[in-house]
Order: sequence, then structure tokens, then C-alpha cells
Amino acid sequence: MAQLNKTEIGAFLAKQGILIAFAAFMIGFALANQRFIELDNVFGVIRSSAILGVMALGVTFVVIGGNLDLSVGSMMSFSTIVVLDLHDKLGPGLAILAMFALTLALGAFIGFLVGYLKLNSLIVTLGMLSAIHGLTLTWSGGKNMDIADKSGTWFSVFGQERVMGIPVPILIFALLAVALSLLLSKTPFGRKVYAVGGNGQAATFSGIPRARVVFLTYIVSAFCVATAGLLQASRSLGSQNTVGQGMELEVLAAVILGGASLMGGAGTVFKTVIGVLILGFIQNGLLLVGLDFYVQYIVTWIIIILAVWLDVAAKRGRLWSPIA
Amino acid sequence: MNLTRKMALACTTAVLGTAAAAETMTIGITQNNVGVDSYQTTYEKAFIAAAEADPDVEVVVLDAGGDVARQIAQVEDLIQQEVDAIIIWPTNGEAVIPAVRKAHQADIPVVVTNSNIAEAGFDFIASFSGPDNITQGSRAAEIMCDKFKDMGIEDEAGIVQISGQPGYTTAIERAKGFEDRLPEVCPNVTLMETQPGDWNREKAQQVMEAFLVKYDDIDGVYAGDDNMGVGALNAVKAAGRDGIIFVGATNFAVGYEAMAAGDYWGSIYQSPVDDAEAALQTAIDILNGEDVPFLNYFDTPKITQDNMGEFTKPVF
Amino acid sequence: MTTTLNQKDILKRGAIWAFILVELAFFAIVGDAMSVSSKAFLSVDNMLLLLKQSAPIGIIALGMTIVMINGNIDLSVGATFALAAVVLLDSMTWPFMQALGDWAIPLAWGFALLTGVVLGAINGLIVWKTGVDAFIVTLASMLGFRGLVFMYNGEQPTSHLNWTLVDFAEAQFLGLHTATWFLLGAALILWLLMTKTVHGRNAYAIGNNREAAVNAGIRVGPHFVLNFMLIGFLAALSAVVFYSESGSVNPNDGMLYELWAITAVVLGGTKLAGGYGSIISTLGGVIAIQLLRKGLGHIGADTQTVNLVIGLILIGVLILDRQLNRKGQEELKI
Amino acid sequence: MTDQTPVLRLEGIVKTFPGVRALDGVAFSVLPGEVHALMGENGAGKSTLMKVLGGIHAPDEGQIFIAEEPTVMTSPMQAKAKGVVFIHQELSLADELSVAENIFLGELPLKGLGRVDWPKLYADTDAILKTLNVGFDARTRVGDLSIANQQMVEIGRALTVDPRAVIFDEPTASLTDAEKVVLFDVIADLQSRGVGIVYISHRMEEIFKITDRISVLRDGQYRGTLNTAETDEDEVTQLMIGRSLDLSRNESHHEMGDVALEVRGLGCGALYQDVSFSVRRGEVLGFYGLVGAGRTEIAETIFGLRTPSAGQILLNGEEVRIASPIDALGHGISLVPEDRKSQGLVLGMNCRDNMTLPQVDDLTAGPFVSDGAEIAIFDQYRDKLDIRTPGWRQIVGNLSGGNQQKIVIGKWLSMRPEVLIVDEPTRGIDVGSKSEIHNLIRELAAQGFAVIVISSEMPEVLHVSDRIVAMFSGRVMREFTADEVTEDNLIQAISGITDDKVA
Repeated sequence: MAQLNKTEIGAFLAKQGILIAFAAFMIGFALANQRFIELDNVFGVIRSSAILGVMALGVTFVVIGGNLDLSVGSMMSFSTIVVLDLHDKLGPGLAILAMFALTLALGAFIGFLVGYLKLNSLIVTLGMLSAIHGLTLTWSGGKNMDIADKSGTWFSVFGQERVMGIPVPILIFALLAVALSLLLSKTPFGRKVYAVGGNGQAATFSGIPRARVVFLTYIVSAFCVATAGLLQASRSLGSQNTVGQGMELEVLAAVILGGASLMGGAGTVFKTVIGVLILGFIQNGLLLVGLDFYVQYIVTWIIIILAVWLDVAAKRGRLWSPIA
Repeated sequence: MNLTRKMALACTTAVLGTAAAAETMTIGITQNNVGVDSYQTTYEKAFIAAAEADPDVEVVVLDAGGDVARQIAQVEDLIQQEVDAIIIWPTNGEAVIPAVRKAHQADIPVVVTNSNIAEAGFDFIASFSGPDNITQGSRAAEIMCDKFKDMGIEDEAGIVQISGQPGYTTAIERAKGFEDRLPEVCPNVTLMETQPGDWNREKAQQVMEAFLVKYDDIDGVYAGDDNMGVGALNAVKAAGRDGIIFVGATNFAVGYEAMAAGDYWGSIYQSPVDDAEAALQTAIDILNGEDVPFLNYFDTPKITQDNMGEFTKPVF
Repeated sequence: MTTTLNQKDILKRGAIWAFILVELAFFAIVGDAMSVSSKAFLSVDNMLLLLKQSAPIGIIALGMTIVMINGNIDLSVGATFALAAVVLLDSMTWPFMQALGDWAIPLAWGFALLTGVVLGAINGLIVWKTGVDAFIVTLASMLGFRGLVFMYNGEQPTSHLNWTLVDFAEAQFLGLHTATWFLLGAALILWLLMTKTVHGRNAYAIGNNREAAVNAGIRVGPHFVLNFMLIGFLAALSAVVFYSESGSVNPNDGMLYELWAITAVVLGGTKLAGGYGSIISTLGGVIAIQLLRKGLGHIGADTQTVNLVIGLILIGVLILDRQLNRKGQEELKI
Repeated sequence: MTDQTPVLRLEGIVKTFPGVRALDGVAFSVLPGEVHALMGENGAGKSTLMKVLGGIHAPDEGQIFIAEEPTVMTSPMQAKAKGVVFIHQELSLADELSVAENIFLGELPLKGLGRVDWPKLYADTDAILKTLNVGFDARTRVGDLSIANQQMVEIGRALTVDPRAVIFDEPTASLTDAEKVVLFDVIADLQSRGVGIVYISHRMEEIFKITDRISVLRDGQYRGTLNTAETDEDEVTQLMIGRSLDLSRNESHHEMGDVALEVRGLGCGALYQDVSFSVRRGEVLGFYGLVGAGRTEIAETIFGLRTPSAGQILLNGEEVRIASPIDALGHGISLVPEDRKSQGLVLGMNCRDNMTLPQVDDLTAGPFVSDGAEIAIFDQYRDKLDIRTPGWRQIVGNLSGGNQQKIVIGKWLSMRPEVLIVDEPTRGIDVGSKSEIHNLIRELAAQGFAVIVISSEMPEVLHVSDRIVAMFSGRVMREFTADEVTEDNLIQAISGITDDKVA
């Protein structure tokens, strides 16, 4: 009986472990510093996590579909630079449209390579990380992109304004999270993503167009990247070419922390959001208690290992791996 | 000691220089990280333009992409290609010293540009051409202090600093100049904290967001360049705080605009075009056997909202 | 090799060297037309330099090959590289080390290499004991180890310039630079390890069919740990070779090295899924990348072009590999 | 024989897992030179027993004796060292390595500095290969071998020690009949050397062909041992499932409708050529042949997974072009694939989602999948097929093989196909579920479906088919009606013997 209880506790921990860890962190930091849970601070954290979060939403689709996307950081800097450059040439509305179109085209290219040509996604997106960075530099000529008239454009609304007291980036993040969560969990397309990631061959045998589904996950990812680029550009109205660089691994860390399996077929949008928030609040909490930013690296290391370990331990029913 | 070394250098380069002048001279440059910000990009363009304007000069332009290993490899490549002079914009002021020594041993004069290498390497370089970053730091401290005095808060103000990339000589010197000068002019202003912003607007914005979380009362921000300063300004705007005095360095177009808009108080005017042309000219002078000062500074004046009309808007 | 090579194998193993030849021909012809330098690109000195410049990524890529043959991956090598460098340079400033004079050098090397081995062992033990995928474990430790680098010296660089050390690192013996000797030596030893020893053959077996290896009584866990220690050692060795010469490390050094190393290994034809790959081909992959960089610099291409070209070549290689492995029209369309 | 010392004996083995008594006092022994079958339905405890024997699980009670010496098993390697060797059902070889390295996997000969002693390795391997009488050498890459030869490599592994007892776990699952003959020769050879053989299989014909005794497990309990010569299939089946099983010839004759599917001169490169056949509504058409004869590939072509290089496919008399499974589904063709786990199911998904996967696009309310519609379909087919699961939320991977197969069949039935192709309907499924699935196939035909059954098991084909197509090496050798087929002429047809081929 005792053993049964232990496994039950284990299963519960593994299923909700990430939420429990999140709660424990929040309580701990709140006790350490009152300011941590003040509304302003909470808004601040979510707002600065929004860009990472929006990208993580898209990568969640790719990962559940059984692939990886290491190009999102590079692609986000492309989006940001392009929309800023076009803002002064085409006006904000057209610039946003054009930027989304170009980013989606990049996503489509990757989706084509991974989906239809069935190339390994790790290597393809690794190559694209480098190639898109080259593209961005070519576009900008290596210069910073700045909107000339910073106060006279409505473009700043996405990154800087508030609606009903809530910062717009948070609203966009939340809206996108809800919409994508519905797309993933409630629609036929979402079901197919799980099927393709869970067992691509079985999905094909079930009449699911695997290549198209994989292709579409990269389109979703590119759409999220474009949105992130929009938030980024609107937030600062100007940018360097290096913006977003290195974010791909942070994004992946958030997705993994949320419990998406790299083997594909498992994960949810909601849990990814939790993963993003954990990273954001840890960063903020450690700063508030006066620790240097790099302490968060070490904390993140430990948390990711523990979270994923709990998850696999629950699935196999024992804590330690059976590998001899 | 310094004098003898320079004499020796002048002699060797004079011999080389006359030989090279007959044909054309080939000058190789390895830059830090082009494309990381506008300053470096503008510098590269200006450098190439200046070289093209001179029929006697051919240039090999390389970019280390911020990677020390790649920069060292590029210095080796330039030595191997037997260029007449090497200009280096160090990615790391110390790590490139052995590579610079190698060039020196191959009798290729080295000019360090923009950001100096550490003192241990002074024996191997012909000249440094660039801004005087210590002076820039002190001038920024003076700008900040003067403004506080105008506002009457020179006895209570608390400020934060966002420095450049750690290990980068420019960053170290600007911070040192600022930190040394500030207590001399405004002894009661407290520097609450310094964090690096890595010359990166986004990073600076994050650092500033963290400062705003930590400190309720911030009166001033000193940023190692305007790029970071504007990042910090964005953070402050987003948080809805105001009344903070921003002082930067290397006046960027965005900084200039922010000054025009009244959001940003002052900076140091430094042109990448001057920087690039000075570096190339220094190398040419050395190859022509002319005597150049070891530390070849170009002037970088103060710029604030009060006197900005005297300056044209930076092109980068 | 021990098994009979079939035609496709020969084609696959030859591909990277053919690619290098194409690069050489291209840069020799185009390079000499476009470069301002009067020196030929294809000179012996330049090629020797090429080998030397391949060393930092190359030594890491050799280790990555073994880990990938095992069916694992190590994303933390860049951070390991940096931490080993910090230990190398900082240890030489410790008072007792300074008292030792030049004898401090081998000791400092030992400390740095030990650091790499310990970090590798941490990764390996976590992979073994928790059963979490190596990709995730090392993605996390990439952050964690980088955190340790920062903890050591804040955001400041760690520097110690020792001219004896620099002279050694810059020396040439029989025309080859010190770094080249280390690269070639490591490649030779690892080649012997992978083709001649039980450990090496087991590495292939485990990557090929892990369950079979377990059933055959191969202790997969300790085997993983050993290989992670090996790649940690090699990342540290790469740092030792490189920083002996440069004498200063920034806390951000080595970032993205894992991606370059993986790129080189994949160019060399090692399978991501494990079980297939060769040390010699990885050496080819490393040289191909360095040659590309060097050549593009030689003909005056800028950073963006280099990035674009390397990225697209990687994808091109993948497409080519896929075409080679196609079974033709009869293939099952899954 | 009875007074000999058993090479291996298990006594009163008990093993419990949380909530389950997996083995309940099992006794079992193998004499030298004996082939001893171990039978039982899936879940009866055979694999647990083998894991206890291999030291993977420690028994709670009971004792293992090797040559009457009480022994504690700790690992498969230790078992091997003691002369007890396992040959696994699923091949566990490293494709990229040589035959020699595979045979001596985990025990490569050393010669100092951790180096492999290659000459010794090759010599030892060649010696083993010689006793197996195979046509490849020690240096061959295993990935280049046929499945049957790979199986031989697997058996070669058992011979690196002087074995006392060899345990074969479903060794013929992927072998052709000709290859089985070679395997049985090897077993006979081992037997003659006094090795005791434990032979685990679901295939009655083999059991009766080669074994001396049969021991049966049911629900973790030992049900008795029979002498093969003195028993018959019925008795064994009754012991295994507690009732007898109908595996007689198909003799039902009901009304058949029009031709639903016709294939004319279909070919796909080297895989198969010039294949023609038709199937009517209400008919079960059996495909019988060796592995690799091209049966599965034909099914995959009809389902749009392969591109044919020649020929036509006609549905209801009209030629159709099927380029993908989506096209096939559109034309009312369904395929229950050969490999349940890798092709039939998303193991990590729940029962309902698996079942409704092909039609999820049609089960929507607005943009969303309708829970109600999905559950209705699941409930309908759960009842119809008698799928035993706690509920639709159950993850498919946790179900038994038989129930998994029913989920796959339900998935395709719920598409209401006109033509249902079932590839190896009962592979790896226990006897009880087998007959349920056979009955189901007959019922479907009776309801007017056109059904194609592909199988490697002759009794199965004979049991369910109205007509049988015999294939050999990519070609249709002959078509039989249920009346004219005999075991003999069927075997001849699939072995490429054309003497009595009817023109």
C-alpha cells in the first residue's frame, strides 16, 4: 500500500510538478521581497517575457510535431529589422503586412525543407540560423534600423501602450496563447499535429498529410516569430541586427520546461506559457533578492533537469533510470 | 624607453614604407564585429571609401564577428598574405596581443583602432588611433554633474551605470574615466550599481528594467554608448517613470533624436568616419615613414541638449 | 575499416574530401583573380595555417563525433571550453602556482583538463542516472556551465599572459604548429579508439541499437559517462591549446561553438541518430568549414555572405545526402 | 529421457507486481536434447518468466536450478555465462557493424590497451558461422543481410558459449518457410549436441512439428505439461484459453455482390509485377505468400503509399488514380497495416483519438472537433468489437495487443469503407483474441464489405478466405477457391513450384 501511495504521489508530482515548482518559487520570492508580487512587477515580468513567450508558443507546435526550430532567434531579428526599415518606406500598416509575408515565406521555406523534403529539422534550422542572419545583415547593410519619427507613429501601440490598464504586449501574448491553445487542443489540425509528432508513420497510414502538417507547424512558428518581431520593433522603435540572437535556445528551454517532449506528440500551449513565466519570474525574483543575472543560468539548469527528470521518471514508474 | 622603441619602429617602417610607396601599399584590417551596431558598419563603409579615394592604397577588409579565435586567424592570414600594415579593432584587448606580436615579428606594423589593447602589448604596436575613452568618461561625468547642479540635486542624486562589453578596453576606460571623475566634481552623487549592457540596446533595456525594479529612486543613467542609453530610455518610458537624466557616449542618431525630443540629456560626439579615416591615415603615415604619436587621439567633444545645434546629426 | 565497404559508403566517405577539393579549386582560381594579395591562396604555408586555425573547433568536433555516434549530443561544449580557459588562466595567478615558475604551466593545463573532464562527467552522470535525453541535459548545462563561468570572475575577462606559454603555443615543429599537432594527435588517437578498441566498437553498437547493446551486457551508462568525459576533456584541450596562445578569456567566449562543431560533424557525414560516422570524415568537415571561411575572407566576402553561404551549404549537404539514400520510385511514401 | 538431469529447472516461481500476481508458482524444466514448447496467451506470464530466468526480475519465491545447481540469476549476461542463452523475438542487431562484431557484441576479444583482437574475432566467428552453414562471412555488414540471415547472426550469438539451454522467443515471426527449415535444422543440431531448447511460439504447426513437450501457462499459473506426440491442437488450446478454438476451413457460403475492387496488370518496379485480381462485395480474398513476396507492397500501392509503375486499379468498374492515402480514403479503401505499433497506432494517444484520427476533419462542430461525435463513434465500435478498455481516455500503449488491434480495425471500420484490406490481422496476438478477429472478418464480409486479408499463417488464410491468391517472388502464382485449395497445393504455389498451375 505504501508503495502504491508513493507511485501515486510520484505520478501527481510529475504531472503537476511544473505548477508546484512555479507556486513554490512565487511564494519563496514573495516572502523574500514584498515587491515581487506587486501588480506592477508582475506586469513588468510578463511584459518582458511576452516576446520570448510568443516565440515559444510557435515552437511548441513545431516540437509537438516532432521537430525542432533553432532559427527563431535569427528569424525574429529579421522580422524586427524588416518592419522597422519598411515602416518609413511604406507606412506602418503596409510594413507590418509585408514583414508578416516575408517572415511567413521564410517559415514556408523551412517547412518545405523539413516537411516535404523530410530533412532533419535540427540541421536545417541550424543552417537557417546562420543563413537568415546573413539575410538580415544584407537587408540592413549592417546598420541599426530606427524609425525616424518616433513620436508621430501609431506603430508604438503594440509594444508600449496599455488597454484597460494592461500593457498591450501582455494582451497580445494572452490572446495568441488562447487562440493557439484552442487551435492545438480543439481543432482537427491540432489533433493531426499530435498524431504526426507521436507517430508520423501511423499518421500517414491514417490518411493524414504528414508533410503538410509539419509544413504548417513551421508556418505557425513563423507567424509567432513575426508577432514577436512586431512587439520587439514596436517596443523600441529601433533595433540592432543582433536582436533576438541566441533566443532560440532560451525559447526551447521554456518549451521543454513546459513539458513538451522533444520526441514529439506531447506538450500543451498552456504548459509552455507556464514554462515561459517560470523563466521570467526566476530572472526577476533573483534580481529582486539582489543576485547577479548569471545566477539565473544555474537555477535554470537545475530546474530544467529536475522538471524533465520528474516527467520521465513518472512515465517509467521509477526515479532512477534503468540503464545499466 | 618609449622613445627608443618608437625610433626603432620608425626606422624599420621607413625602409618598408619607401619600398611600398613605389608600388601600392596593401593594408589589412580585422574589425571587431561588423553588423552588430551602426557604428561599426559606418566605420567599415567609411574605411573602404577612404581607401578607394587613395589610389596608392589597397585594403583587405576582414571581420572577426566578435570571435577572438577568428580574429587571431585573420591576423595570421594577413601576415601570411604579406600585407604592408595591419589595422586591428580588437575583440579582446588582451587575447590578441600574441597575434599582434606575431605581426610585429614579421615586421608588419600594427595600428590598433577604436579600442586599445592592454599595456602588455604596447611594445608590439606602432600606434593607437581612436578616441580617448578615459577623457570621454570624465566628460560624461561632468555633463551629468553639471545637470544635477542645475537641478539642485547634486547632493542627493543616485545614479546607475550601464557599461559596455566586459573586457573591452573602451568599456573599461569609459567606466574608469566616469567613476574617477564623478566624485571629484559631484562628491555626493552616489553610483548605486553598474551592470554591463554589452553595447547592445536590448540588453541595456533589460538591465534598466531590472534597475527600475530594484531602485525606486533613480536620478541619472550613464550608458557606455548612446545605443545602450536609448535602450535604457525605452525601459524607463515603458515603465512610465520620468525625470531621469540620461548621459551616454558615442552619440548615435537615435541618441541625437532623443536629445532633440528632450528625453535624453547629453552624450559625447564621436564620429566613426573620423575614427576610420584616422586609423587608415595613421597606417599610411607609418608606411610613408612619417612620425606618428603613439596614442593618436581624435577629438570627441561634449554634446548636450543645450549645444546640440552646433553638431550635425550623426549618420549612424 | 573492418567491415567490407559498399559503393555507397565509399561515395559517402569521399564526399567531404571531394567538397574540399572543389573549394580549393574555386578559391585558387577565383581567389587569385579577386584578391588584392599577391600571395597564392594554395601555398603550403597557407594550408598549414588552415590546419592550425581549424584546431579550436576541430578538437571539439572530434569529441562531438564520438558522442553523436553514441546517439547523444553535447550542447554544453562551448561553455566547457570557456570554463576550462578560465581555470587555465586563473590558476597561473594563484600564489603557489606563481612560486613554481614555468612548472606551473603543465599544472595549469592539468587543472583545465580536469575541469573539462569533471563537467563532462556531470553531464554523463545526469544522462545515465536520470535517463533524460542528452539534448535536454546538455542544453540545460550549457546555461548552467556558462553561469559558472560568470560566477568565477563576474563579467570581467580572465587574463594571464605567459610568454613561455605563448612561445610554446606558437612554435612550429616539422612545419606544423603546436595547435595542429594537438588536432592531428587527437584525431589519430580517437581514430584508433573508434576503429581498434572495444570501447570504440561498443560506441557504434550502442548508437546503432541501444537495446541490443544493453542485452549483450554492455554497460551503456558508464560508457556514456566515459564519452561525455572524453568530450569534456577535448573541449578543455581545445581551450588549453587556444588560450595558451591568446592568454585572455571573456566570459562569453566559446558561444555557438557547439553549433559549429555539430555543423562540422554533420558535414563529415556522421548520422544524428547515431551508429554511423567517422573521425576522419569529421576532420574533413572541420577543414571544409575553415577553408570556406578563410577562402571567403580571401576573396573579400563580408560577414553576411559567409553566414549565408555556410547555412545554405549545410542544407545543401542534407539534400544531397537524402538523394544519395533514396531508393527510387518504389519507395514507400511515408 | 525422463531419468536424465534437467539442464534447467524452475520451481515454484512467484513474482508479483503492484496489484498483479504475474507468476504464481510456476514450475518448468528442460531436459538435455529436448525441445520444450512454452505456450500461453499474451499476458499469461511467458515473458515475465523469461525475465526471471534472465535475471531481469528477481523472483519473490521459488528457485532456479541449472543442472540441478540452485542458481541466482542477476543479468542476461550472467545467465549466458552459465549456459542459458536467449534469442529474442525482435532482432537486436547493430546494422552498421560486421557480423563478427554483432555475434561477439559485449564480449569482443581483447588484446591489451583495450584493443580488439581482430584475427581471433574473425576466426571464432567463422567457426560459428560454419556450424550454422550460412553463405556470408564474418566481415559482412549486418545491414546488408536479409532478415533470415540476420536471424542466423542472432542465433550465432547463442553459440559463442557452449550453451546448456537456448531459449527461442518467437523465432519464426519474420521468416519464410524455406528459412524456417534452416532454423529447424539448426535447432535439431543443437538438440543432437544435448542442448535443451525452450521454444516460445504461438504457431501450433511449428510446435507440433519440432517440439517434444509442451508446457502451458495461463494467467500466470502453470497449467500442465503435455507430451507433444500424445496430444493435439485442441487439447493445447483448451489448456491455454480454457475452451477450444475453431480454426477449421472456411465453409460459409453467403451471397456475394458485384466486384468492388479490381486490379489489372499492376506492377511496382522490382517489388512485384503483373498482378491481377478482383474482390467482390461480401467476399474475403486471402493473400498468402512468403515474407517479401510482394503482398504488403500491393496493399500499400492500392492504399496510395507507393506509386505503381504499371497497371490499373478499378473501383466499381471505373479506373481510379490513387496517389495518397487521402485519395484511397476518398474512394472508400481502408488498410489495417501490417505493423500495429509503428503504422497502426499513435501509442501515446488515447483510444478515442486514435480511432477517429482519419475522419477528425469531418467530426467538427464549427472549427472545433466535436467531443460528442467522437465519443459516439468510439462507444459504437467499442461495443461492436468488444474492446476492453477502462474508457476512451486510456492511452492506447497501455492496452493489450488484441485490444490494440481492435482499435485499429475499429478505426477503419468507422470510416465505412467499401474495401477493407487487413494485413497480418493477428500478428503477435494471443489465441483467444485471434479467433475473435477471425470471426469479425467473416462478419464484415457477411455485411457486404469487400475484404482482403494478407497473412503469413496458412490456417488463418484457410479459415477466413473465400478465395486465396498465392504469391511468389512478386508474382501471382495461382488463385484458389476455398473448395480447391489444399495445404499442399498452396505451399507449392507459394514456393514457386508451377507444375500444377492451372492455365
